[in-house]
Amino acid sequence: MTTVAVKPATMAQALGRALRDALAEDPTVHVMGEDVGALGGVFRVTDGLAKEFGEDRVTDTALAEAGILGTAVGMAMYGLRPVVEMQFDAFAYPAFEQLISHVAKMRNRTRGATPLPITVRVPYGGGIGGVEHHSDSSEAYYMATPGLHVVTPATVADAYGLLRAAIASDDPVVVLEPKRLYWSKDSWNPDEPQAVEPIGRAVVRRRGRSATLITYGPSVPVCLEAAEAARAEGWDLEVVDLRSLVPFDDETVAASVRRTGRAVVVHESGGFGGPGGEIAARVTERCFHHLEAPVLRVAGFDIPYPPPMLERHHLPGVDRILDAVARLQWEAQS
Amino acid sequence: MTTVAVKPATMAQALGRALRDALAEDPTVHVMGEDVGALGGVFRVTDGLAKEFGEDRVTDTALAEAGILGTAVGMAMYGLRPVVEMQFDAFAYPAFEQLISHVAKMRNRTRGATPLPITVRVPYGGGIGGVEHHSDSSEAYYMATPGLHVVTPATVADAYGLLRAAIASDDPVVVLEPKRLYWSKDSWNPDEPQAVEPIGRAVVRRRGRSATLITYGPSVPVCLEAAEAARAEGWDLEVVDLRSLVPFDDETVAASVRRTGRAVVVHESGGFGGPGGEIAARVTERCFHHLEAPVLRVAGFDIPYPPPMLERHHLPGVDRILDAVARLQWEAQS
Amino acid sequence: MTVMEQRGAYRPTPPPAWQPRTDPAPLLPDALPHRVLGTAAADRADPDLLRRLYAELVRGRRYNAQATALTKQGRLAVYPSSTGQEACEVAAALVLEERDWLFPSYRDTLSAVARGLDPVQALTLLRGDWHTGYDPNEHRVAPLCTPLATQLPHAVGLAHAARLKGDDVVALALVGDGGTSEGDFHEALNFAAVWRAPVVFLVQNNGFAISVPLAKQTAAPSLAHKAVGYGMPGRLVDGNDAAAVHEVLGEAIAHARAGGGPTLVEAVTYRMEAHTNADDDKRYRADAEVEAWRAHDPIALLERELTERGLLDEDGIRAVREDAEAMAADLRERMNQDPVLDPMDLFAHVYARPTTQLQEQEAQLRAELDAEIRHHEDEPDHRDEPDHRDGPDHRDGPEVNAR
Amino acid sequence: MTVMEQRGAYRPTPPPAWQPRTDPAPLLPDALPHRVLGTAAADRADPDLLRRLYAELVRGRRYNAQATALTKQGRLAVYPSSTGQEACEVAAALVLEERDWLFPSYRDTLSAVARGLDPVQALTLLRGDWHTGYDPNEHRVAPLCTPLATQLPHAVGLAHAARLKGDDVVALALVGDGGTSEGDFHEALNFAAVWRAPVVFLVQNNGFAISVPLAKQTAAPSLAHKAVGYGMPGRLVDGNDAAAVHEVLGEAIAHARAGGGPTLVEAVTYRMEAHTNADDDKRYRADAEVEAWRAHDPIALLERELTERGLLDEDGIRAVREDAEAMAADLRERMNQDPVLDPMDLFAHVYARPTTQLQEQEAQLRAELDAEIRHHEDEPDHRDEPDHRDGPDHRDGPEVNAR
Ligand SMILES: Cc1ncc(C[n+]2csc(CCOP(=O)(O)OP(=O)(O)O)c2C)c(N)n1
Ligand SMILES: Cc1ncc(C[n+]2csc(CCOP(=O)(O)OP(=O)(O)O)c2C)c(N)n1
Ligand SMILES: [Mg+2]
Ligand SMILES: [Mg+2]
Repeated sequence: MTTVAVKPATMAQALGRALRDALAEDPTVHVMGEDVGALGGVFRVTDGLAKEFGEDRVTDTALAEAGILGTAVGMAMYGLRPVVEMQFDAFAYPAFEQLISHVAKMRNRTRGATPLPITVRVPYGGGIGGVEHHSDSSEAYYMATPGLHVVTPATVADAYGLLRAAIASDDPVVVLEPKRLYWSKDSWNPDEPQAVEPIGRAVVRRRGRSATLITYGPSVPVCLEAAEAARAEGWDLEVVDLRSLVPFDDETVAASVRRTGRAVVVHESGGFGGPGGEIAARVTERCFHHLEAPVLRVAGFDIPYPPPMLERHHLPGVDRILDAVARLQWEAQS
Repeated sequence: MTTVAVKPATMAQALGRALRDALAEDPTVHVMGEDVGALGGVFRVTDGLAKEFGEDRVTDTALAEAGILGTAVGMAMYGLRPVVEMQFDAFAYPAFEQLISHVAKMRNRTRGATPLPITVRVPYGGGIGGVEHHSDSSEAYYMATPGLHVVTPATVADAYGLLRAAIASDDPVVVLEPKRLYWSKDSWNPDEPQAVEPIGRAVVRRRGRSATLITYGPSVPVCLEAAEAARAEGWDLEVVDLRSLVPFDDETVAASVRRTGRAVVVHESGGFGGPGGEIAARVTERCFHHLEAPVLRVAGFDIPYPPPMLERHHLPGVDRILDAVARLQWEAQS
Repeated sequence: MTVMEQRGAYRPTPPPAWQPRTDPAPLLPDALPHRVLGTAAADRADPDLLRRLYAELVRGRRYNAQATALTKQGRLAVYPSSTGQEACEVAAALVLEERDWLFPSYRDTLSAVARGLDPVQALTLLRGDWHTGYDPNEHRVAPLCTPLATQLPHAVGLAHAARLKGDDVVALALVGDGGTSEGDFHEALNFAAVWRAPVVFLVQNNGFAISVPLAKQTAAPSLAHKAVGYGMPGRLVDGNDAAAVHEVLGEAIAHARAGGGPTLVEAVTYRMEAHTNADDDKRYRADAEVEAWRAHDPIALLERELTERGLLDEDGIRAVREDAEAMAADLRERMNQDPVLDPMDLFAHVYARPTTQLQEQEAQLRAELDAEIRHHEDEPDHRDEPDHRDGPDHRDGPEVNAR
Repeated sequence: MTVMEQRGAYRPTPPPAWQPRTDPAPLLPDALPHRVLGTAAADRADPDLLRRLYAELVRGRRYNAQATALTKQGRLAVYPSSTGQEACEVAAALVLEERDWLFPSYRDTLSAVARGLDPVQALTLLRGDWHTGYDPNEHRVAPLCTPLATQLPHAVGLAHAARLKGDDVVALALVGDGGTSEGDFHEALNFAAVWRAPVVFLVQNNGFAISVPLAKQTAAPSLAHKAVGYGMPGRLVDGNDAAAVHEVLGEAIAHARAGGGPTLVEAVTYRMEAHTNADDDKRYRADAEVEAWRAHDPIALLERELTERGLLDEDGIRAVREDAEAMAADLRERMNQDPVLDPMDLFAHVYARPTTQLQEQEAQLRAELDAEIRHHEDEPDHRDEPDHRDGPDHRDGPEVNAR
């Protein structure tokens, strides 16, 4: 927040810069995945890295996600810090067994003898008009897996800070990169990048007194927009950006909800079995007697992600958020 | 419940009987998986079926879970009803991509033209002294995937009824079979098997007035035991067995909690991001003003499943359930 | 005898009872890809077939061009062109009987169209109004498959099911060179061989998986050399020689039909355009390489053969081109109409019957849409706008539609 | 030159620039498995090596018997015996240099022990007091791996990392015949070949994956024939001939060390006991088959060679047996002691630092255990019981410990 804004940068650029700085600072960092080399990745996040660091450090792999993550495990066992790119959310599924049965568990299985400092970058979520299998919100799968850290940036600065923190972490971290924010711009000085953020801290993006919107990743800008729109209805909404789904920052979230007494969890992922249930349950356990209404959830529908022309009906938008806020039993207001 | 009890049967036997009856009644039913033939499966659920129906109907496959489920998809596209066995919970992970990207979505992708009536049997959960990767509670992954039905029996009769319903369903159904209940016995007449249960109905296993224990699968007997023990403390606990996680029977659950005003969700799966969050959140949304205390959760710890000698510390037991019941703010009782 | 009992009767035996292994030689591909056009073998080819292939190649090229143009006009979300690979696409469609099944990958809309699918329906996925735009059962074309290689076990399972039922049905599955690296490729081929399923795998080796060249994908002598490891024959064919692809696939299908089991065919070809309209192939390959392949164009090869042998003249060529133009004009016109969408479809096909939970969500969306309509009616300007008719979303940045 | 640049420079070229493919012949295995014992090749074998192998085989057989006995006594939760496969297990351990890495599957505790691991630590997983009982870095033995074939990409990655660092390290990965059907097998071999990683894959083809015989697992001439599909040599060896396994592995390792890349070795052997103590092999194989293999016992084969050539006499045999008995006695004694467990370990190694959430759960368990202790102290009978010392759980039904 203290950085001098020089020129606007995109989230994709900040992520690329985080990789570059990590590669430059630490010779054990390796970037690998499909098309991360000459092409620079389909989202251009790794643009220029292969040229700068060579193919041994930034490696175009064969097309096999389990193979990519599985070999990364072996590389980490030998002391490297692999940063793996999964090309799209749904294309991380072939690597599921390696992720769940090895990446998440190896430290535990070996009583700490074999930590796996692996970063798994997963572009996720919708809103970019992608055809099927290119817009899944898969965070529920990762959240339900002990041993993984799960982070997701909503700002350009956090994209840099969280990715650096992920790479520096001695534990495996899944970095969920919101696809539709890749080209979002912030005033961010790429030559004085934001300090590395510790993983596990939520942040209040907007202060408010009426109710708390709890959200993360691609839904953060939507919630901020909703909070602005809510002013017309006389609501002063607080917006909490979780940034880290695992570990979960109970303190920041509960403090906000205790203050406001009302909360709505907002995410793109399907509602049923999605992150919102966990979040609502945790908040309720901690803030029950401060709550004027049940914690509500605004989420994607419980359906396979829709085709491009219909996705706007699926994604939580400002209206749906305001509808939920309206249902927070304001009549009960003391 | 109206069946004449002839002799006690185990859950494994009832499951085998369900497969046999389905194979006998419907020539499109096929059973496939690792060791389901001559061996009868490592849990002997398919004992005798290959002999009775031949190798074309009950097929020992090569050792490749994605291949098993993937070929089942093709078989279902041609009009068959494959019943796939995954040998253990963690060994279903290699098939994750086929499950999420095809099995769950095919009907939707094709506007209903290609339904996939596939049953995926997954022995799950712990408590049997299994070494690592043999005791995962993986239900959170399946619950978070629209397009799948997810059921899990807690009684011998339900094992039969739910498996028959799964095979009869035109939608894919994941049948989570609680490993440690395979040898549980009930008075159940195998010659007059329980009618096929419709999928999606919870059942109240024990009536009570003080609080509701919401549970499923392997934790049902534990909750019933806890409810008995609770009588000594003066609590009269109701126990709801969900039976079906997807679809979720909001009606039965909410009706119970509205009556009792207090609830604890109990399951073996890790708490964070597990089914309990969703359940607690749904109940709270529907019963907020009937609740005397927040819905609490008793779950496995948020750790990789422990080794055999330590698993008893991990699994929710009677004491831990009673502790949670004690925390339901009884002082607030009107 | 059941299908399952037909397998070779391997029994674990110690020496001296060891049998020498099956001779692998017949399963290995030739050193160079099989060719027909411009060789003596062309004389044996059926002239009618060659003319049909030619007409479809020309249509196919035109179809690819039209689809790419529609992308530029914003009518398609994305288009992975098969320009340069038409010989494979077309031969794969024409070699099948009606009762057979085709399992295309996401690049193979052309093959689906050549098999008889309505081109508009085939493009539904890429236009974005739904996922699969056709009923797979109608023309026996499985959904265009995006998660790479995952369609291969489907083809095996379907072929196996047909054989169990005693139906004379063969499945032909298409996959790219990159897709051969996925575990599903391995598992599918293995199941097919063990089950002796009537399925043929056609790998279109176009040199690249997006930007990754084959040398980073495999170190094998050829992709067809993978076949012996499953116990099935591997064949190598010039993928730009439509007659050769048709011949090799035809033999493999006949073999499968006769109960001989699966075959792996590698067709050596080249992707002449970028991976999709959203890709920038300048980043990973030289123009000279693309130019070198232009000299081996599948249409030119076949046209030369036909004209040299007097099977095709100027008039014939003109007629074929006119037919292709007509197809393109029709496609253009129909694709220029906005598809009529019903957002309620979102809930219609998740399960056979929507759950109560989905019914609630359906009601919510319906209420929102009603409110939207009321809102529109209040603003007279919008009164004539069709309800719920959404255009493709706004997109920006590179490759957002990369697949 | 970087590691990556050493790959063959495949460029997609149209004909006539096509190169004939690499000659696959050198990559194909021989028709019959390679043997040394009882053949002329045995004369070339190093007598010391043969004697060492012999001693380890006898120890290994004894170790398997002891572990099985411990299972019957309830001291192990489950034991997948490698009886009959000792030649593979032992040769795999002895052929490696200290700096090399071994990647065992769940059946290969013997190999880990032969490499120098404390047998008690190697059995921790199967006793059930923890998962991996040893520090993998100490003897460079990766955790015994249960999810089949998932250890293979690990071996590739480690070997690749070592090569990138310029270290002279080879990885040897073990897998069963059943495991070759998994996608991870395919992906691992492909990565290894593309990267020319110094890794050797040893498939112990023991005829079965639990109950499923090889004929239902593959239709290939042999598993070693899969190698050519990745562009690496495939070798076939008599898996009960310790000298032959050692020789073939040794050559493959030397090849890898010299930068030649990976090799796939298939060892033909047989599992003489049930899959695990919980399995019932009568259900799926005939006694006669097992008996036939007894005539090809790895220990007997080597003993005959050594005695016939005068390299081993009665005294030598006795000394070896006594050593094995001593090992077994020590193992028995140490395994008969209850492991000391700390339930708090459940939280210690989930992350580098426990999250606040885990700290809360830790506190909860600690409180529960304290309450248990207080409860025990109230009942004088239990006062001397060690805290938190749990025995193996009660089990019933077939195969509850099947792996
Ligand atoms: C499982 C999976 N991983 C990644 C992708 C993203 N992706 C789409 S096409 C492609 C390259 C495919 O290459 P190839 O198989 O050679 O087919 P081609 O595009 O050349 O036709 C990739 C990596 C995908 N669709 N599925
Ligand atoms: C991914 C996976 N699927 C299933 C299993 C269950 N399982 C354990 S051992 C085994 C058979 C393994 O056979 P093989 O690879 O030949 O090894 P062997 O037991 O003969 O040593 C199976 C199916 C597993 N451990 N992992
Ligand atoms: Mg390609
Ligand atoms: Mg085996």
